[in-house]
Amino acid sequence: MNEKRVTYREALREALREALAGDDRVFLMGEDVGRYGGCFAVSLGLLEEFGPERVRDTPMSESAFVGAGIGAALAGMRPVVEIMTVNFSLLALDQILNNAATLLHMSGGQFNVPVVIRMATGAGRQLAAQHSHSLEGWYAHIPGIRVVAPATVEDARGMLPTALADPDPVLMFEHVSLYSTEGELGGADRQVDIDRAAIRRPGRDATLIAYGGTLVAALAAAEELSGEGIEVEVIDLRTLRPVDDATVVGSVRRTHRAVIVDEGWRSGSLSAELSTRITEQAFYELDAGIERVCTAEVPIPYARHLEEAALPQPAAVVEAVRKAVG
Amino acid sequence: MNEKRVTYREALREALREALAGDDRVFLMGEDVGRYGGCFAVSLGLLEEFGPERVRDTPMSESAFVGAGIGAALAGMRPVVEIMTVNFSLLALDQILNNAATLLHMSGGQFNVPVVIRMATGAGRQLAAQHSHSLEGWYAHIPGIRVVAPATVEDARGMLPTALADPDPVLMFEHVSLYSTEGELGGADRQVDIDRAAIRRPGRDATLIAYGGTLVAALAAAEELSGEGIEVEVIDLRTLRPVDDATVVGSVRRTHRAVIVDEGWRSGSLSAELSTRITEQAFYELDAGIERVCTAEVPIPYARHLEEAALPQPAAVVEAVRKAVG
Amino acid sequence: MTADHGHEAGRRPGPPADAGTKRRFELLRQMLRIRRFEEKCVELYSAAKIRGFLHVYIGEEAVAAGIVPSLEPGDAIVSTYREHGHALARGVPLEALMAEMYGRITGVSRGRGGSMHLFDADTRFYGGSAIVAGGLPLAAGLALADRMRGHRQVTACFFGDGAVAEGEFHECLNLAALWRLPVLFCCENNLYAMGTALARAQAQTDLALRAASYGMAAWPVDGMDVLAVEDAARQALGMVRDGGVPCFLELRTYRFRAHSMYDSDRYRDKAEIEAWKERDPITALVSRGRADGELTDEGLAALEEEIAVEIERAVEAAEAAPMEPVADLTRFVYSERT
Amino acid sequence: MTADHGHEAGRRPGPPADAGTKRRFELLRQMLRIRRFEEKCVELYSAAKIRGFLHVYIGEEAVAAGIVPSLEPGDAIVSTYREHGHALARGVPLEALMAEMYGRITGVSRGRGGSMHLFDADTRFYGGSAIVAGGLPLAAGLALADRMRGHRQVTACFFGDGAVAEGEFHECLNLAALWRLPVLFCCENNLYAMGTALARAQAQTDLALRAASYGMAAWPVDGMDVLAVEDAARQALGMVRDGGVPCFLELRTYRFRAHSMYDSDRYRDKAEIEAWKERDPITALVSRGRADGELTDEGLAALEEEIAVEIERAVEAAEAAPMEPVADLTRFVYSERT
Ligand SMILES: Cc1ncc(C[n+]2csc(CCOP(=O)(O)OP(=O)(O)O)c2C)c(N)n1
Ligand SMILES: Cc1ncc(C[n+]2csc(CCOP(=O)(O)OP(=O)(O)O)c2C)c(N)n1
Ligand SMILES: [Mg+2]
Ligand SMILES: [Mg+2]
Repeated sequence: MNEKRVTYREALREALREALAGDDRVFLMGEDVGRYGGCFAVSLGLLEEFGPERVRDTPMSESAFVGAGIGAALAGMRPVVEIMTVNFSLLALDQILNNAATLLHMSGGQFNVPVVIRMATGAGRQLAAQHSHSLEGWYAHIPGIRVVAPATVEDARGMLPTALADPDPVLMFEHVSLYSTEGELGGADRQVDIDRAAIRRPGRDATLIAYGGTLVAALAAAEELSGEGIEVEVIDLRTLRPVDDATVVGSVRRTHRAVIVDEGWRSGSLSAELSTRITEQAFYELDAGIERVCTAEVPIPYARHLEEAALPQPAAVVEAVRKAVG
Repeated sequence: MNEKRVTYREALREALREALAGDDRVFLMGEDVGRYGGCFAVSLGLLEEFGPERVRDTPMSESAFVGAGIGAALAGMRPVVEIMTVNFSLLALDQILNNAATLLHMSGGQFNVPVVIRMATGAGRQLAAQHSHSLEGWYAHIPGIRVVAPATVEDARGMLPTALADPDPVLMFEHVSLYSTEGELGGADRQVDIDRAAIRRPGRDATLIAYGGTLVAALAAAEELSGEGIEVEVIDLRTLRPVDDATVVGSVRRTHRAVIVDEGWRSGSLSAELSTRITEQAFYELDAGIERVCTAEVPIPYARHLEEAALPQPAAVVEAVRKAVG
Repeated sequence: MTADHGHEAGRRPGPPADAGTKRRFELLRQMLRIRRFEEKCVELYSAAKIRGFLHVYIGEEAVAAGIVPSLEPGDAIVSTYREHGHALARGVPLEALMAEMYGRITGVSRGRGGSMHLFDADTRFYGGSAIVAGGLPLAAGLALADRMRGHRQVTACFFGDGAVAEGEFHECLNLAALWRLPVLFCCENNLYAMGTALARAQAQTDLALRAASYGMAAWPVDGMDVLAVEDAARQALGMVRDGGVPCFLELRTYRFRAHSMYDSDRYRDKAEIEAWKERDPITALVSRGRADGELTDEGLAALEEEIAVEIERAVEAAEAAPMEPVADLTRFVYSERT
Repeated sequence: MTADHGHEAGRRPGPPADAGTKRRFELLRQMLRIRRFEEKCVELYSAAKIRGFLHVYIGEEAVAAGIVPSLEPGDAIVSTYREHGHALARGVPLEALMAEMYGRITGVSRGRGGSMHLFDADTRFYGGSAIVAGGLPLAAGLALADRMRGHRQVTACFFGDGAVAEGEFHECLNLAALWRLPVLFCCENNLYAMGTALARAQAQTDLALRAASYGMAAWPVDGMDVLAVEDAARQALGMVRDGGVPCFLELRTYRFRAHSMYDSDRYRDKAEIEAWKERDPITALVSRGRADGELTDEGLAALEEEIAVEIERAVEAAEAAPMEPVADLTRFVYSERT
């Protein structure tokens, strides 16, 4: 097996390239995906390789091109639609919720929508209130779509083919802070199993649940706690809808303690659903209250110290775990 | 004190009329609020009374007219913007989240947005997948806005003036099934306190938390349970953001059991946040797991039996309470 | 043609002698079938057999009858919540439509959609959308896909005058013109969006002109004259299919009834309504057929009878049809993997 | 005018003799101040003193300088993320702008907004919006409010060519035309939306024509000629203020630098950029001033010096300014009730 070191960005690009090369129903569409190479340079070079029909720059019309992706999927294509960032996705939300998520059920099973909608998410780059949303957990409320969040280079490489093989709409959230991170890529089977959460680090003292951008903070916290003799099991949810309860609750049954790290605003974030499910399924096995480390309930400010204070930092995760095990 | 029996619709109309008459900064704007009288006849007659400048029909341009309401509020007006139903509000969500909810904080406290955005919400009329959303709990995720849901005729009458007195954006969700319900209206002080949840029925055996459209089911269930000797305390949240934890948790501390009725899709609904908060604040005082009665995670179907099966019914609430106290 | 023919079950009245006559009779059949179907729906609504929202097309039948049969079998259709006419003209079985109204499992959408959400994969009928203008992006995407796959199919997209104010209208017209997508935009301008008259919603009330500003062929058509609609549709479809460009028809029409069953229609002048009723497309075609000697009383009666029978059978079938089991509620939220 | 005047703190170089000369000198000052401010910002960005997104206006200064000072004090402005020029021309204190870039509490938005979110209640400067086209509805609402309250104020709304493809553009232009809202729409057409050239985003690339299709006065203006911009602005503002109707200016301009500090500008031809740089609005006005004998080397040097001093002081002040305390993070999510 060939191992190679690549960035998350390169892994995504590789996945796109393979998909475009392997299936002529696949095409990529979005603002600046072609000539510009993607606002995070994910699709750099793909226009040259596959041409403007299949790497398709769109006008700034989020509703129209997301809806067009849904329509093209209805007609048998396998579109990958890129919304630059989640911040602009609200303009296309009606199409996502009322069309993509709804058509199959509403048509009595006649029309499935095999579209993949990718977007960057998250804060941490001092982009302020309108450019720092982390809404993937919010999207996970919508039945009819699948929501995935690759947190590792391997998942960045492997989730796209799995998503494209899915007959239903998949929303893929890529945390902005991950694009330049590096990791090993196995050469063998590319498709990853998006039905299961992954245990990224085994441990016995507490279960730490993270996903997407927060996995980094969770792993950093786990490392630090390990130095204190606290062994934390770190779970990467990978799929936010549907949540893999079995893995999450299974781990909590072993550790009896749970801490959730979520970049969403605390109230109504995915962390609430996770906490509730754990309580519902393992109420009598919990030895402590479940802790949540979330984003402060404020529009994210520009100033670095305020942005840092607003976001879930490793130190806060360490603190929360200590409290849970303490 | 003059008591009179009015419908929820009339109570809303009365509140609008009073607001329009009492403050020339107030105006009502939305699709068909004028000539048509409002799609639920809430504003019937107001055009004739206040003229087309202040009861302003808009084109079908949800983003533009909601945003215009926000802009007018910035300039010192007190607009009441009506979005026909929550189903169309997604088209205006960017304006709500990125402008209304954000401007005050992002401008460092310079620009508050005293807009009131009203909309109908909920299912139960066989309007199928695209017209049956119940997203008020979802909206409650957004910092910077206040979310209220009048469940009674008195609140329908009293929440609008309170909302208009609020310097910040208030979203008001009116459940479609309530418009024709009747109730008593006290003649005295009209403004209601939207900071506090209301205990609609006292009880000692379990706390039943509802809001908006689900209060009816909760009260029906409580009545039935009372016949079996189970006395349920029914809480009407009234304000979904910020949630009045004190009242909710205070009640649970007395009853040691909680059941939540929420018309949102279960995963990621407000019920998850409520359940989590109760667990966080009263973990050791719970004598049973918290039960949630929510909407099935499906696009709502047209056929009556399927719609009924999808929605939280009194029978399911009764069942859940029995389970909690059992 | 004798009156008897029409009375025989399974046998259609006609065909009359020459091609033009045949064609006009076929158009009449289309319109009358839509009209009678919807009249029955209104009746059933009053009897509480049909629930939810019901938006009828009565008065506007010439639009669907003139355009839809001009499409080829592989073409796609995207419509609105006022789509019974489009579905019937497309050949979606009337029986399955009626069953859908009843919310039965034999309905086109298993009873899940109701009046606003008719779907039919066999005829590429993609609904039935209840979010105004929400179907336009789908139409753009269907057309894009067909073109990318090298098909000569076109997508017909129906929407009302109200949709023109929505942002999606603009985004999609620009996209279609920019990318030369084979979409036939069919704007059913019935002068009102619920209670809002066109002039109170649009700064520019000439909707064909508005569409033309995106650089596509666009013109107004008398939507009460089914022959005019058919001619325009054929011309426009030729441009779309052969030219590979979008085209826009503004169908000037009028709904004779209220917006929906909930609407008390306070916002329209009775005289205005009456004046438009004078232009009933069915009456007009019948008169013309009579004047030309093409249509006899017997011929018409036979047609009416044939349609009445078809509708009656559909009602009976719907009444007798089963409901979807409650256990199936969660089926098709996601595809079933086999 | 002597060189010394400019060196004296607090004293502006000039004023030159006649009114026209004075006005041109003022326009030069405006543009130069914007240019030098942004050049400093770019430098500070490279030094990691400024972070987040930074979109500079270099090359486009004639637009802000020509339009904004033509507004009256009570008028409102809504802008985009590329808004340093509008804010400076509006008279928002440069020092507070620089402090905002630094994320300090003395910044116009307490350091919470950064480059993309400049706000100033004193001058009715309503931001600073980072969602393309998201400011247009606000502008419509501000104008509506001003008109309802009987004020003669207008709202100037700036946005780029990219915004024209968004649905909100359409909804707002229609609304403004329909309701006769006093909005001056200022479309800064710099031919690109990030890496997307206008012709690849718009079926109709004549944006003034697009706007005119809503029934409002709209025309293109040479956005590299500050005098032409100012003339157009005065004329348009007259129509908006006195006529009570919206008006649309398409300012044809060009950005000399990349879209943002992250952009490697692969999508533009170097020759194209050079050709536009030949039309630098500042160079043009300086040459003209020199040729007319209005502007001396000393005068220009004095102006440069004055601006340099102002910017240097702002940098020093920003460096020295405090941060907002972390404890204040949750302030102003909701209004503080007193
Ligand atoms: C986005 C959206 N806003 C509002 C509504 C409520 N609504 C349903 S139909 C309608 C009027 C539509 O008018 P038009 O497009 O002219 O179609 P018509 O009903 O006249 O056929 C409105 C406002 C909706 N369904 N979708
Ligand atoms: C709704 C939305 N979509 C995408 C973006 C990302 N984005 C930021 S600026 C920009 C280009 C805007 O171009 P234009 O409107 O011409 O303004 P310019 O930058 O040229 O001044 C894009 C695509 C955004 N901010 N908002
Ligand atoms: Mg209409
Ligand atoms: Mg531009």
